[in-house]
Amino acid sequence: MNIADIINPANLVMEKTKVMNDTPMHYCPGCSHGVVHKLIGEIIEEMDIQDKTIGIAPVGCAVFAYQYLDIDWQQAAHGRAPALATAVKRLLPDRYVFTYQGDGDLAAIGTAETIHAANRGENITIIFINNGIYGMTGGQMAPTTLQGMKSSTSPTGRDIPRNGFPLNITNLLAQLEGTCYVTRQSVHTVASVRKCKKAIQKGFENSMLNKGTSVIEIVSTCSSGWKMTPADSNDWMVENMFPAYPMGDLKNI
Amino acid sequence: MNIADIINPANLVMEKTKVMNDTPMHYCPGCSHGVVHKLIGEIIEEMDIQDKTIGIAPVGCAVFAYQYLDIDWQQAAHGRAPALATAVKRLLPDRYVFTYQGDGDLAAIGTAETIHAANRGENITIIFINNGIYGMTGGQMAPTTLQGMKSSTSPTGRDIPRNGFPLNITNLLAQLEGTCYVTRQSVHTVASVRKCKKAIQKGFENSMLNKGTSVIEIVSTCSSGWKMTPADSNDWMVENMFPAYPMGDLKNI
Amino acid sequence: MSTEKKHNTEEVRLMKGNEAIAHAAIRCGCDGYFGYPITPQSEIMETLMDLEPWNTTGMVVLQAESETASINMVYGAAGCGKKAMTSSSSPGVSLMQEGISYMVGAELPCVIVNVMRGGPGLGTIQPSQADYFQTVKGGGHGDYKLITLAPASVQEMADFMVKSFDLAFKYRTPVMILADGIIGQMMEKVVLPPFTPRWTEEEIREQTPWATLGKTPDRKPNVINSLRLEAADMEKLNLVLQSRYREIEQKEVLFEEFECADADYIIVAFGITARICQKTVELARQKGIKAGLIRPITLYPFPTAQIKEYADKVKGMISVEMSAGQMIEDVRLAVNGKVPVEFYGRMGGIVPSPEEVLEALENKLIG
Amino acid sequence: MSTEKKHNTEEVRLMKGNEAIAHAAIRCGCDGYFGYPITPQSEIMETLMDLEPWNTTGMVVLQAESETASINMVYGAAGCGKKAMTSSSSPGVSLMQEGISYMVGAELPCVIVNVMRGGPGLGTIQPSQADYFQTVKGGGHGDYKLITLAPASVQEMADFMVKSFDLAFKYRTPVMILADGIIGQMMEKVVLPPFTPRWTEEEIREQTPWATLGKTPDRKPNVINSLRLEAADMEKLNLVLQSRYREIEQKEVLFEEFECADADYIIVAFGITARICQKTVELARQKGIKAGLIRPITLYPFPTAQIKEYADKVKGMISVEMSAGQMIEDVRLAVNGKVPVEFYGRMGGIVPSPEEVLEALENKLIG
Amino acid sequence: MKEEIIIAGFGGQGVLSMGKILAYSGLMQGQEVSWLPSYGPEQRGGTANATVILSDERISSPVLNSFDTAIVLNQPSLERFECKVKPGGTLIFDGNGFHKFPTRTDINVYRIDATEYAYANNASKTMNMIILGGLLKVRPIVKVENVLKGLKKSLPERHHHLLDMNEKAIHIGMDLIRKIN
Amino acid sequence: MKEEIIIAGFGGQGVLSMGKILAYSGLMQGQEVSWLPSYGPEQRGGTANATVILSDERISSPVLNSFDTAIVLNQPSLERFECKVKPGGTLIFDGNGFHKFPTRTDINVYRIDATEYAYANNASKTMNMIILGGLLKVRPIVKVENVLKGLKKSLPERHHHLLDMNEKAIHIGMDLIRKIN
Amino acid sequence: MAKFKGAVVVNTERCKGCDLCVVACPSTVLSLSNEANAKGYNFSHMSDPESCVGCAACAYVCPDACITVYKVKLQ
Amino acid sequence: MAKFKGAVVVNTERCKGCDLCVVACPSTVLSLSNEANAKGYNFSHMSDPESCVGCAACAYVCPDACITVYKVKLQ
Ligand SMILES: Cc1ncc(C[n+]2csc(CCOP(=O)(O)OP(=O)(O)O)c2C)c(N)n1
Ligand SMILES: Cc1ncc(C[n+]2csc(CCOP(=O)(O)OP(=O)(O)O)c2C)c(N)n1
Ligand code: SF4
Ligand code: SF4
Ligand code: SF4
Ligand code: SF4
Ligand code: SF4
Ligand code: SF4
Ligand SMILES: [Mg+2]
Ligand SMILES: [Mg+2]
Repeated sequence: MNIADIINPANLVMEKTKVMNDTPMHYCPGCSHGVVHKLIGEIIEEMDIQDKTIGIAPVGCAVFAYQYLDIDWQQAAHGRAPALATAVKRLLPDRYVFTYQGDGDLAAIGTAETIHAANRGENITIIFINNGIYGMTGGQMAPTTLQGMKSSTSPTGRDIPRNGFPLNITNLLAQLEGTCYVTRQSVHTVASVRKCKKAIQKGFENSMLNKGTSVIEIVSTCSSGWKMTPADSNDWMVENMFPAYPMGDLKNI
Repeated sequence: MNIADIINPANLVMEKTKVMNDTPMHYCPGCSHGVVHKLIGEIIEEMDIQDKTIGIAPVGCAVFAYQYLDIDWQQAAHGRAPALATAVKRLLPDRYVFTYQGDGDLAAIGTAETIHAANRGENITIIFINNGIYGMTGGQMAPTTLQGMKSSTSPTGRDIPRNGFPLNITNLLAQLEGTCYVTRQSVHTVASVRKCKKAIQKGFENSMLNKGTSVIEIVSTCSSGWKMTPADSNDWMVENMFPAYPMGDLKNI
Repeated sequence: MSTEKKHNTEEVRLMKGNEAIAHAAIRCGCDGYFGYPITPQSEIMETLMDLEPWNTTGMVVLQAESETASINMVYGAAGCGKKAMTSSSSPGVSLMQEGISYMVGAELPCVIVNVMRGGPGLGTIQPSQADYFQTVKGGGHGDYKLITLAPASVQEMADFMVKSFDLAFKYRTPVMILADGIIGQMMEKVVLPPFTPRWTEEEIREQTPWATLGKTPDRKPNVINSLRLEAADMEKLNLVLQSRYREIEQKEVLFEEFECADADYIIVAFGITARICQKTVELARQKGIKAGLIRPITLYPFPTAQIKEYADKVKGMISVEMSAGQMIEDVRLAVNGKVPVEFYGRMGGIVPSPEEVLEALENKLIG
Repeated sequence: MSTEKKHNTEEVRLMKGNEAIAHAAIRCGCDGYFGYPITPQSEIMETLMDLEPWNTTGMVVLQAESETASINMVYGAAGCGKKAMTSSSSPGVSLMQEGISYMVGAELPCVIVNVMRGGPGLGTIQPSQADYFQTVKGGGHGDYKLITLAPASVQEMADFMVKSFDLAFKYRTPVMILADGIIGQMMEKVVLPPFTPRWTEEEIREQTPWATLGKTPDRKPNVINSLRLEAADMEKLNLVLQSRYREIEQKEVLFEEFECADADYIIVAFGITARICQKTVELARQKGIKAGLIRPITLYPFPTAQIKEYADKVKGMISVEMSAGQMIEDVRLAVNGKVPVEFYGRMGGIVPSPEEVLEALENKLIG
Repeated sequence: MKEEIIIAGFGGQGVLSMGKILAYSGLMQGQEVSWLPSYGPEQRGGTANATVILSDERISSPVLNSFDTAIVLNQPSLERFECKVKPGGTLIFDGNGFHKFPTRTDINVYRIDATEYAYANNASKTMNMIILGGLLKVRPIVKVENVLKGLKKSLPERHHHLLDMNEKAIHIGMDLIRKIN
Repeated sequence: MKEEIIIAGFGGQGVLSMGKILAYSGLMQGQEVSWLPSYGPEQRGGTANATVILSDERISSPVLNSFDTAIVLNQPSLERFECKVKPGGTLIFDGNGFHKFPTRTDINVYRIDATEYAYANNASKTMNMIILGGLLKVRPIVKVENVLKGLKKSLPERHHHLLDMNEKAIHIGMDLIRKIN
Repeated sequence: MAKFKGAVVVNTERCKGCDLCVVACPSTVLSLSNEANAKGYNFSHMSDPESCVGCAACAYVCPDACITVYKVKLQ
Repeated sequence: MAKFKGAVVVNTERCKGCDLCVVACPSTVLSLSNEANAKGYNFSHMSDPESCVGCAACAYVCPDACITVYKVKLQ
C-alpha cells in the first residue's frame, strides 16, 4: 500500500479543527500558544458550541488569538480579561466564556482582577499560559520567572532579594472559595496534550454547572524569550519549570 | 487613701504615649482604629524609633492617621500603600516602614500591590484593619464582608452568588514565600490588646532582620458601618467575624 | 409587571441627583452597572442595590474590586451589545482612563458618570468642575473625544441618563455625564423617565450586529478590539473616529441661553455653576448691567458656533468655573480674539456665590 | 570609583533614545527607577538592569507589577526626597493618571518618560504624538499642569533627563519627557551628561526639608499628602500650585526657531515631527516659499508669547503633529485669531513625510 | 414666596432628615424645593448641615451664602451660621450644651429647648419634629398638613403609625419656642 | 555626502545588526548617523528592517520614504521596498528563496548570493558581513577600516577575535556581488 | 496578698462616650455621665471611684487614649 | 496483532520548522527539509515515509496545526 493510497479522506485520523481558520499564526516556531489554541478549537468543535462561546483575549503574544479561532472574541486591556469575562458571563449566563491569559497579564498587572473574579466564583474558564516570561514585549521577567532564570530585565538571572519570589498564583487561586477546578497542565508531549485537552474541556463544562471558576494553568515554553530551540525549551521546562509549578489538579470539586 | 493622693505622677500606671499627640481623633466613638493607633504609638515610643519610622496611610477612615501619630507619614492613593512602602524601604533600608490599611484598601483595590509587595518579600510591616466594611465612604460592602452581612451596597446581606465570597486575603498572604510573619489579632479586650501589641512589635522588629514582609491583620469593628453600639459590635465581631477570620499566627518564621 | 408597577409612575418625586441616576438607569433599560464606592456618588450604587433591579428588569448590578475593574467590566458588557454603565468621582475616573481609551478604540458604547470632587490628588470631597480637561480633551491616551453632558439639576441627571445611552449607541462611543458633588448630593423635584424594557437578544442582534453573542453560522466572528498592528490600519480606525466626531459636532450640540438677546456681556458656565450664574445675571440686570448666560449642556461637542456668533454682538465674555480655568480655552477658541474673554473661578471644592461672580464680571469685563 | 570609570567618559556614543534615558538617569544621580515593560520603551528598564547601577551608584531599579504600582512607588520614593522616575508608553501612562494627580497634589517631584505609541486603546506600537492633551491639559483629575519636555533627538533624551530632575525639584512637580516611538528606538550620536553623585542624606535634608526621612526631635512630622478635607484648605493648595505655574510660564519656556526671521509661513511642530518639518522648510525654501519652523521644546509651558509675536509678522501658521490635532489648540490660543492657523497631521502610528507636509502647507495656507 | 434655610448641628441630631421633611412639605404644597446636605467624613462625629430652599419660582443656585432662617443645634453651628443670617432674618437654637449665645440684634432670635424636653419626656425620636414645630410657629412657611403629607410620603409604610406622634410633636414645638431678643 | 539606506529581511537574518554596523562605521569616520529599526511583535516570524542614514551634515528626518540604497533579503521586502529606491539608486538582493525578481530598470540592481555561500561554506555567522562587503563594493560609503573599527566598538571584547573572520567576509562579499541589470 | 487601689483620670473633652471602658472595667467603676462635653458626647467618669484597682483595663481598650491610670499598693 | 500504516501531509507553507514533530515522532519518519518555504522556514516532511504508523504524535504536538494524519489497518 503506497502513501498516495493512504492519504485519503476515508483514512483520516487527525486534521486541523474547523474552528481554527487558515490564517497563519504569528507565533514563533514551536510556541506553546499554538498548541493550546488548537485544543480550544477542537473542544469547541467537539462540544459544538461555536455559537455559544465568547473568548477574551489578553495583551500578550496571544493578543491575536481572535485571528485564528473562528469564534466571537473580545480583546481586553492588559490584565483585565477576568473583568470583561465577569460582565460577559453575568449578562449572557448561557454562554461559554473563557479568558486566555499569559503570566504577565494574569499574574502581574491583572492580579486583582484575576483574584476577585475567581473569588466571586464567576462561572468562567481561565486558561493561563505560564511561560515564565513576557513573550510579547521581548522577554522581560514575569512574576513566574524562576529563580536564577535570565530575562531581558533580569540579565543575570532572577535574584530573589532584588526581584522577589516566583509567584505561584495558581496555588492562591486554588485557595479561593470561588474556584471549583484548578489544575496545572502542559502541552509538550502527546500524553500531556491529551490530558490538557480534557482539562480545558472540563473547565468549559464547569462553566455551565454554576460551580464557580475553573483555572487551567498550562506551563508553557517561549523559545524566543528563553533563547533556546523549541525542543530544548521543552526539556528545560520539564527540568526547571515543573519542579516549581508541578503538574496536576490542585482542586477539583 | 483618697483619690487625689493616688492621682500623682509617682503612681502612674498608664497614660497616652507621647508619640500620639493631642489632636482629637475623628473616628467614631469606639472605633478600633483608635486602639491600634495607640498601640503603634506606644511601640514606637518604647522602641525609641520615632526618628526612624515612616508610616504609609491609606485611603479609608485611617486617612488622617498622620494627624495623630507624630511620625513622618506618606498618605497613599487608595490601595497603593504597599507600593509606596516598597520604594521607601528600598531607598531607606534602615528605616521602619509600615503601611496601615483597611480591608477595602488592602483587599479590594490594592490586591495586586499587596500581593506583589508581600511576594517580593519587602521588609515592611503591613497593618491591616479588617472591619468587614468600607467605613470611610459610609458602610459599603468590603471584600471581607461576611456572608449575609448587611451593608449599604448589600442591604439585604452579602449574597454569595451575587457578591462573591468573603475574601480571606491574609490566608493568601501567608502562602507567599515573601512573608515571614502573618498573624491575625483583635483589640477588643485587654488580653487581645496586649497580644496585638506584641504582634505589631514583632512586625516592626522583623523589618530590620531582612526576613521579608510581616502582615498583622486586626479584625476590627466599625460601629457606624455595622449600625451597632461599640460594645455590641465587639460581641458581634467575636461571634461572627472570628469564625471566618480566626485569631492567631498563620505563619511565623 | 411588578417592574412596571415599581418604576412607571409619572409622579413628581424628591430625590438626590445620584438617586435619580440610579432610577433613570433602570427605567431606560440599562443592562449592567459596575462600580466602586467613592464619595460623593456612592448613592448611585447604593440606590441600585436597594432597588434590586435584578428582580425586575434583570439588570446586573455588581460592586467591582476597583474602578479599573469597573470600566473593564463595562467594556465586556458593552462588547455584548449591552447597555452598560459605571459611575465614580474624580480619582476613580482617573483610574479608568486606560479603559475609556480602549472603549473608544473598540468603538463601544457606554455611559460613565463622574460626580466631580476637588483635586488634584485625594483632594476634597467637595464639589468641583476641574475634570473638564480630563473629560473633554482626553484623559486617556490617543486621539479621541467623549460626548459629554453636563447636567445642572436633578431632573437633568435623570434625563441625561436616558439621552446618554441613546448617543452612546448612535455613535458607538462612551458618553460622560459630568456632574459635580452638589448635583449628586442635592435633592430636587424630578419626574422620572418612562420605563423602557431592556433590549431582547433579538433586538441586540439587530441594533448592534457587531456584538459578541456567539458566532452564528451566518456571519463571521465578531471581534471587539482596539488593536491595529499596522499603522495604516490604525490610521484608518482613527479616520473613522474623526469623521464620527465631525458628525457629532454638527448634530449634537446642546446649550441653553438666558437673557442673551440684548446682552453686552455673556457669562459662560456649565452645570451647577450655571445655576449660580443665572442668579448673577438677575443681580446684574437689577443693577442695569446687560448680562446674559450661555450654558453649554454638551461640553463636547462644545457650542463653538453659537458662542462665536455672540462674539460679534457683545463686548466681552467671562467663563465661570469651579476650576482654575479649563472651559475658558474652548470659549477663547470659539471667540478667536474678537472680544476679551475673562475668567472667574474657585477651586478645591469652593462654590462661588452669585455675588462674587457679579463682582468679577464688573471688575474684569466692565472695569 | 568603578562607577565613575563606567559612566564618566565624555566620548561620542551611538545609542537608542531609550538607552540614552537609562544612561543619563544613572549619571544624573537618579535614586530609583520603577517601571513595567511596554513597547516601544522597554529598553529603558532593560538597559538599567544591564548596567546594574545598584552596584555602582546604589540606584534602585525595580520592575513593578504594573504601571499603577510603578507610579505609586515613584510617589513613595519622591516622598523621601529621592530622585525617582518611571517610564512607559501611552496605555501605561493612562494607568498612571491617578498617581500623577496625587503627586501633583502632594507637591512631589519626579520624572515620567512617555514614549508615545498610536492610540486610542491598545492601538499600535508605532510612533505617535497623540498624548499631547493627556500630558499638557491634564489626563488626571483636578487642576494641574505638568512641565513637559519634548525631545527631538537622542542627545536631547539624555540632556532632558538631567534637566527634568532639576525642574522637578525646583518646582516640586512631576515632569514629563514626552517622546515617541521613533526617538526611543532610533540610534544617534550622543554625548552623555557628566556623572553627578546621588544626594547624600544630608543633602536631601537640606534640599528637601519636607521629605519623610523619619521625624527628628528638631522638627514637626513631615507629611506627604494631597488631602485637604476643608474646601478652603484645598483651594489654598490649588492657589499655591497655580502661582507656581505662573512662575514656570514666566521662566521655563524653551523653544527652537528655524528660518523664522523672514518667514511668511510658520510651521509649529514638536519632537520628531519637528525634525521632519525642518526638512519641509528646506524643501519649501528651495521652491521659494519663505517657510520657518518653531519647535516648542517645553510643551508646557508653551511658547505662547513667542508664537503670538510671530502672529503679527507672518501670513499664517500650520501645526503639524502625529495626531488628529492637539497642540494646534495652543497655537490658536497664542495666535488669538490674528492669522489663520491650519493643521496637518497623521494618526495611528503613521509618520508624515517632509514632502507631504510641504504639500499641506501649500494647499492649506498658500493655495 | 421664597425661604432659604440652613439647619445645622451634630451628626446624630437628625439635621439632614429635618431638612428633608421640610423639603417634602414644600413639594406637597407644589413649591420648587432644593435640599443640599453637607456630606462626607466630616459628618462622622463632627457637624452636619442641610440647606433647604422652598420657592414659588424655579430655584437658581441651591448653594447659599446667606439665609432667611438658620436653625442651629450646637455651639460650632451657631458660631458658623449666626453671621450668615440675612438682616431681619430668623435664628432658632436649641440651648442644650451652649455656653455662648447669639448676640445679633438685627435678626429675630428664638430659643427652643427641644433636647431638654425630649430628654425629660423620653421623646428623642420626635426631637426633629418639635424643632420643626417651633420653626413653623415663627415662620409658617409650610402648612402643618403638608408636613404630615410629606412625612407620609418619605416614611416607609410600616412607620405610618408614627404620624400621630409626629403631629403632636409639632404642636409641642410650637408651644416650646420663645423669642429671646 | 549623504546616504539613505534601508535593509530589510526576515527577523533572523540580522538586518538590524547589519544596519548597526553601518551606523557605527559612519560614527568612526566622524559622520552624522541615524539608525531606525522596525520594532515590536511584527519582528516575530515576520519581517524586520532598519533605516540607516550616514551624512556629513545634521540629519533632519530619520524617517524616510525613499532610499538611495535598499538591501532586501527576502521576497516580501523586495516587494515592499523596490519601489522606494530613488531613480538612479541601488538595490541589492540576496536571491535565496526568491521567486519574483526586481524589475525596475531606472536603478542599479545587484544580486549577492550570500545565503547560499554561507550555507555551502558553513559561514552563516558572517553572512551579514558578506552582504555588507557587497554593498561597499558598489557603494563605498564607508571605509573598510572604519567598518572594522565600528565592529570593534560594538562587539563585546570577548568577541574581538572574530574581527579577522569578519574582515575576510567583507572581501568575500565584494567578490560575490554582481550587477544584474 | 498585697492589695491595690487605683484611680483614673478621663480626658472628658477627648472622650466620645463609647462605653467600652465601662464594659471593660472589672470593678464597674466607670459609667457614662449625664453631662455632655463640647462635642456632644456623654463622657465616661468614675461613678464608683472606691472600687478602682488600677488594673488599667479601661485604658487598654479606650480607642481615644483618654484614660490615665494611677495605682498604689495598699500595705 | 493488527498492524497500522500511516502517512502525514504537512502544510509546508504553514509549517515553521520548529522541529517538535520531528522530535515527537516515535518512528523518526519526519525531518526538516533543506528547502525553505516562502516565510524562510525549513519545513518538516516525511523523510522516511515507510515507517509512519499513523500515530498522530506529530499532529498532537504541532503548534501550527500543519499536520494531517491518515492511517490504514494492514490485514
Ligand atoms: C497597560 C499595559 N502595560 C504594558 C503593556 C505591554 N505588554 C504587552 S504584552 C505584555 C506582557 C506579556 O506577557 P505575558 O502576559 O506573559 O504573555 P506572553 O506574551 O508571554 O504570552 C506587556 C507587559 C501593555 N500593552 N499595556
Ligand atoms: C480611587 C479611589 N476609589 C475610591 C475611593 C473612595 N474610598 C475612600 S475610602 C474607601 C474604602 C474604605 O474602606 P476600608 O479600606 O475598608 O477602610 P475603613 O474606612 O473601613 O477603615 C473608598 C472606597 C477613593 N478615595 N479613591
Ligand atoms: S515570544 Fe514566546 S510566547 Fe510569544 S510567540 Fe514567541 S515563543 Fe510564543
Ligand atoms: S466609620 Fe467605622 S471605621 Fe470609620 S471611624 Fe467610624 S467606626 Fe471607625
Ligand atoms: S483601672 Fe481598672 S478598675 Fe480602675 S476604672 Fe480602669 S478598668 Fe476599672
Ligand atoms: S473608652 Fe475612652 S472614649 Fe470610650 S467612653 Fe471610655 S474614656 Fe470615653
Ligand atoms: S503519524 Fe506518528 S509515525 Fe507518522 S509521522 Fe506522525 S508521529 Fe511519526
Ligand atoms: S511541528 Fe508543525 S510547525 Fe513544527 S516543524 Fe512540525 S509541522 Fe512544522
Ligand atoms: Mg508569558
Ligand atoms: Mg474597612
